[in-house]
Amino acid sequence: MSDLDTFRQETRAWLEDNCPQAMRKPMKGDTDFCWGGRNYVFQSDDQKVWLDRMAARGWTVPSWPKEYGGGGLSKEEAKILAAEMRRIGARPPLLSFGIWMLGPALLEFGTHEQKLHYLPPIARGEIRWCQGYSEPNAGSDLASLATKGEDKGDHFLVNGQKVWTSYADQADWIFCLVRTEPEASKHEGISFLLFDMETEGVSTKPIKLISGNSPFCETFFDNVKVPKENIVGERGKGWTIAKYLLTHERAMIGDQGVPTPLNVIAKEKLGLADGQMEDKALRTDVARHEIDAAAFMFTMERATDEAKAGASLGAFSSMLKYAGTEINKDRHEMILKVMGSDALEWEGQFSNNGEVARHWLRTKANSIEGGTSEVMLNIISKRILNLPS
Amino acid sequence: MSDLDTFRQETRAWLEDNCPQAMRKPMKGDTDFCWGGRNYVFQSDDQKVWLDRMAARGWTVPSWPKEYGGGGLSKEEAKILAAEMRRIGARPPLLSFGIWMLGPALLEFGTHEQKLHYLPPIARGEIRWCQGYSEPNAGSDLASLATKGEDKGDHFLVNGQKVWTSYADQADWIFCLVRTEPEASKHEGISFLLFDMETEGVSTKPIKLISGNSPFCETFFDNVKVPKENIVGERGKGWTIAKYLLTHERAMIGDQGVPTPLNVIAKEKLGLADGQMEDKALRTDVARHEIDAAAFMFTMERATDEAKAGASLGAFSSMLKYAGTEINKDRHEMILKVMGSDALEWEGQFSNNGEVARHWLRTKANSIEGGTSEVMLNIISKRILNLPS
Amino acid sequence: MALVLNEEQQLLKESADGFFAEKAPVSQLRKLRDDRDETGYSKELWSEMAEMGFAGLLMSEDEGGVDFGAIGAGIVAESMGKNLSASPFFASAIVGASLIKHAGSTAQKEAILPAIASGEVIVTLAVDETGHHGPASTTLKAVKSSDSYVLNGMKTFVPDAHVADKIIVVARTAGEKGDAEGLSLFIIDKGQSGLIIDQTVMADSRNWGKVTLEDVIVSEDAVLGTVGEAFPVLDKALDVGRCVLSAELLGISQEVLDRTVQYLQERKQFGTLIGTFQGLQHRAAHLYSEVEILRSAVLKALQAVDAGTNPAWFASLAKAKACKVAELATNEAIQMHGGIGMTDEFEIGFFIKRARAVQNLYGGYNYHTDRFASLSGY
Amino acid sequence: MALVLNEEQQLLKESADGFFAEKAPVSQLRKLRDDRDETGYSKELWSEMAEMGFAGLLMSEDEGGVDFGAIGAGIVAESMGKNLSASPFFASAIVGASLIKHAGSTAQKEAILPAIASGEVIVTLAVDETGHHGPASTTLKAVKSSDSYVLNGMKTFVPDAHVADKIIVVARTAGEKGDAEGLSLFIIDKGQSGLIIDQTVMADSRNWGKVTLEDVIVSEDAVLGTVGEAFPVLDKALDVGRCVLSAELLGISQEVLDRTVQYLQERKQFGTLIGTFQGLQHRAAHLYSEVEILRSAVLKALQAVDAGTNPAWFASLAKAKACKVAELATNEAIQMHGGIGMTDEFEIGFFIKRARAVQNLYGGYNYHTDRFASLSGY
Repeated sequence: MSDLDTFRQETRAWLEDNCPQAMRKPMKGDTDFCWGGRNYVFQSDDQKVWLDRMAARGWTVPSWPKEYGGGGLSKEEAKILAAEMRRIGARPPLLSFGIWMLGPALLEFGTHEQKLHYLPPIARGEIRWCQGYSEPNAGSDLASLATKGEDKGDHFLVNGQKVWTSYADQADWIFCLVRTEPEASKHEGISFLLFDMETEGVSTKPIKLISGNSPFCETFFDNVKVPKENIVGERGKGWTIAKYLLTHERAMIGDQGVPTPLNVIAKEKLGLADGQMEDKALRTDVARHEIDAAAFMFTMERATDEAKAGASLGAFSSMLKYAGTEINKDRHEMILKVMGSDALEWEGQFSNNGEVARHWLRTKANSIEGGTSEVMLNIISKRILNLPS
Repeated sequence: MSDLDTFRQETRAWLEDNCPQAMRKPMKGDTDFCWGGRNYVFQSDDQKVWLDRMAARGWTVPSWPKEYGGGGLSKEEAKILAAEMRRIGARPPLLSFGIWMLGPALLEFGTHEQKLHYLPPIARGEIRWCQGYSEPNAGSDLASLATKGEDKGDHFLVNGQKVWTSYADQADWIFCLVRTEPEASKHEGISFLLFDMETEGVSTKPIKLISGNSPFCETFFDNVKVPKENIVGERGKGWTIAKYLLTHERAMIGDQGVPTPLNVIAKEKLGLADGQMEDKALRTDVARHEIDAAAFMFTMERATDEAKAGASLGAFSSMLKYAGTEINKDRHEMILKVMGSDALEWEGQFSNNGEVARHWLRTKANSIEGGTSEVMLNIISKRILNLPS
Repeated sequence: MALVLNEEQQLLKESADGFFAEKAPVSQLRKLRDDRDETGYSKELWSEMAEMGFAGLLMSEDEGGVDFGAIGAGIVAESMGKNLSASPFFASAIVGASLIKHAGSTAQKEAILPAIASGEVIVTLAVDETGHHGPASTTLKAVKSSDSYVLNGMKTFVPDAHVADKIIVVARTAGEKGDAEGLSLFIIDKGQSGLIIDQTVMADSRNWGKVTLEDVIVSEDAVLGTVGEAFPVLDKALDVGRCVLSAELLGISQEVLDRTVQYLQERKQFGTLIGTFQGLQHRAAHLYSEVEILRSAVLKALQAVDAGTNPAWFASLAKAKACKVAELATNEAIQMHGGIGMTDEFEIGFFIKRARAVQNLYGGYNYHTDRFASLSGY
Repeated sequence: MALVLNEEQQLLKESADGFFAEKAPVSQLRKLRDDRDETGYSKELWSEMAEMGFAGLLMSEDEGGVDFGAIGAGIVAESMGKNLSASPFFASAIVGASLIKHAGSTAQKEAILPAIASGEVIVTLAVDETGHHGPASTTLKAVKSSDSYVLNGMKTFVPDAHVADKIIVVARTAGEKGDAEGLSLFIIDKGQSGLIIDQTVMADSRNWGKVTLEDVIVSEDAVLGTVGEAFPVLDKALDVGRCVLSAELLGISQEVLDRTVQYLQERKQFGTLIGTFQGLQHRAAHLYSEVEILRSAVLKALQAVDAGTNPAWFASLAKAKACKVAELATNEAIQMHGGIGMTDEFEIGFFIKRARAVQNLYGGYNYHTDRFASLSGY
């Protein structure tokens, strides 16, 4: 038996023994996610047990090195772990911007000390991070950043405002783009700083969205002192890290996982007559959507396989972000068509407090956050098609 | 009985007596059109008789003044004549660029002498005109015109090249944009000249299109002498006339008349089952197209009625041109879908020598000629929506 | 008829535009929502609307109205679409009034039409039973028992249900689900025993309700029109409604286009006004073109109603086109506004939510495309 | 299986791209058209293709082929799409070969497969009888009479009909038009009495024909597969064909995109390169995205064929997507080229004409959307 087979057997047995039954049920909404952090209130004992057990093995971040709190698994092993978790329907023990965003950035650009300091608390779900990129006058245009960090010898004095900081009101630390070299050109002069949200001078204000939810904040910095060692990478080169992470984020936003097929929702809602959906126009539109959606999923698969084969994704991730978010928006417009007026209920048991409508509205931001569709098309046009500017 | 009722009765009686039976059958293709001109070969005696009789009454151009060869009809009378001709299926006795384009320009900008000289032969179908606007490096961008007319005292010496001159190889005269004031700014310095295509130095070369037909030419001017009195309007102000005519042309290209409804073609080709088209996706697409097409026709109607009520069309004609040509292209893609592979036949009796496919290909130029769709969108954006440049 | 507004209609338009912009702008709807207002509309506004004659546009002067016809109703609905003004206008003055006018006995007309026109009485129609429109799919039963009827069943997506004084209920007195035959209309008064109304909070923050009838007993006087033959008159009133809803969608589309264009003229990004980007210019220009085309379809349909011919083909054409254009317009508006369009503080979100509700009411894009094809004979 | 080409396939791709660009570019098709060439393809090219192994991609080495499977066939078809290379490749080496492979007797396989692979024998399939694809709609009749069959009927849109040595005819031996049951396949040799072939000049200037059978009498040996049960094996061979046609449409789409992008980089208007206009940039970028997504769908479908599972769902997905993308790509290419794209001298017109023919063959966008929905269980 190969090592991988052994690994699979052992993993399966361990999961069987250690994953609480309650953690094997599908998550119903945002409140079932485990985000961790200093102030996180676990929804259940099972949720905490599951996080602690997984974190102890480093399996909240299976492929990070062991010394930084990870599982040290090879790609093949990580794939087996994911498959075995899927097999029993195990929930992810922890979701966080630390895992998705800051972790990869630190692993690529951080010093050994920074990795040792910051990564293990992320892996254990002890510190929750938020991202401070966008500003009121620099949405898609990060080069116009105005938040400044004045050099005060051993620290930067940070002043300015961020917007669209996800869950900033619940986060412990922020990774943040700050202009530290006022003389440098637009893209130069930005540094990538880390600091505690409890530092004096930091305040947040939730933004209510059209979905009725408030996953984002405005975040204000008023003479916030940030020690100089809290800089990641070179001073003034934060743009490089931001770009790296945006590419990373785009590939991730494009990849929304495999949602319930539209036709399943349609069949459940409308039933079939003689083996076919009765509303033929809707049937055609569902099929047209599913063809586009499946072809896009194959493209995600191809991109992954090409990356494995050594190809560099580069600007291709912008295409994935563009196409993936547009298809997801279309999917939710289709769900509205499938469900009719029922989809528009906003409150009440029947509609699970308007989940369908709120989710539909939430998807409208897909093609805005992490670089708008228009910015993605600009990138494709310039970097892939080499069209002149 | 009102004057208009009398006019209707008399017109009906006259048409009944004078329109040959053969001229009451639908035209099958371009060859059935009567274009007139010095070298025109009539397709039949009836065609010539019909032209002569109508021209004698000025009814080839019913609303032009009588002194210039027109019928001198009021708008209401012209409408009645058109309705009565439609009633018996009478073909237009004459189609020409002289009627559509040069005539209106002369009526608006020409001198009395020019009108007297040029308009009656147009009305009688004796002189066939072509239009010389586009150049190889000035397609949508007429301001880049390079054809120049050097001032030689009593004449201009014209040198340069035009492209997309419709039927230039069959036309007798050309109305042509020529740069006569080399020092003036781009839009200034262009004059609107008229000259005989038999003048020494004029040559033409038909352009074969993807439809297999050659309705356009490249036209070359090599030291062509054009008398100065052949200028229309002010010297250097030809741009004003060209713009006037483009607006005119756009409204006309948008208005393609009422073609056979798509659903009639579909029913003829595919039949019905239980009162419905059997291919439900096609049925839906046909209906979606017809809704768009009908709503557009209503918009043409509204524009006409608003113009009658005294409103100025202005840049609205660019919208009509844009929407009308895009819908017409869609219509022909739909015809391909309705007819399947039969639509792609290119030669042979069965397909009337590939009429369907050739017509489909011809429509691709709708959104290019007379200002591309992109130029129309620029105009809407700037002149109607006042978006900044 | 020329496809333009005449002078009188033009004046009505100006007066309606001014009225709603001043008296019932989006902020009023926001306040009703945030206050969780029990009635869900401003009674004061509704009185003023009635005084302006807006509640009696479809009624003749004899019936207490101002006789502006469907075109007048469309003009007012377009203004209300631009401002998202909440009121029982559509339920009562359009659909309720149309049904009474076309199906009512002389006594019913005399009793109800002037009361609708004066704003004193609010009438609504309860037709659909699932999330998808379909009058012929009615299953709510009315069973005759000597000289009365007993009604049992459920209705959903009923506009202004919880504030209506009278609910016109579509019931099946014969036949099966799917049959156009066998439908009847009953006028049920508020407070009637067995009539249960559940207000539903929907995305557009307007008044909607579910109506349940449990052994509701009514006399024969409650019947509106001929028993078992309601479908034609119902469909005709629905068509009037569909045309007016198309006008509301036109108003919404026009307004979000105008707001988007203004935003493009003012917002800077990458150091330049985003309105200079040709990618956005072309999309805005295309949207302009679609809105203008919709305007023609809506006016044509409203004219067809007033001309007294069967407006079904025009109504389905207009509603289908309106659904398509409104969906494009609201989606483009959100996208072109970027992040700010996603915030509740900004008003664009109110428009997209209202648009989808109006799109759904009395049949969306697919419903009317299908109906258009059938009415066109294929 | 990883969704990428392996090294061997990558080499095949490079060799095919080089081969067709050199030996059979668009100018060759133009010459065949302008010369009104009787055969409609270059026999020399076809011999060279056979030498390269391109005629035996689907056959094992025992069968005289090179065993590159459907993926190999797709790679070659994509190159041919880019260059619009004319040859009996699709009719004979793909569809003809697949049918013989899956339905043929040992004797038939031994006799025909090596001959196809060597390019000596050209086989084609005659299936459709109207402008719309539909194998089950077959009405061409084969009536058994002692130990022979008599065939009567008409087929249209048959690729390479007039140059084929053998035509596989789908005939109805039982049942009614519309039944999948009761179909049978017959191999009819060129020159057979009663077999009439009319070459049809079509928009794409390639080889198409109508085939009429008037009392064509064949022996039982002419039957391919099991009498009355041809549908499954026919549909499977058609699916291989549909996947390969999707690859050709991918090649066409990629090529017109590349040519359009190049034009945008070079053409000046209003004093500036038109490639700087954001309106065009965004459309080109969107098209790029669609072509990349199509590439994945095509590769996935070809892999499904080679994996030996039923590829129907993947084949319909790929063909539907290919039809949609190719239509968009060719229309955008013409529009962005402006006037010059309309001229016959320029090559873009050849691509749009070929694209529509390939879109139609064996089912277009709607056919495969419908089939995809049915195969998905709705």
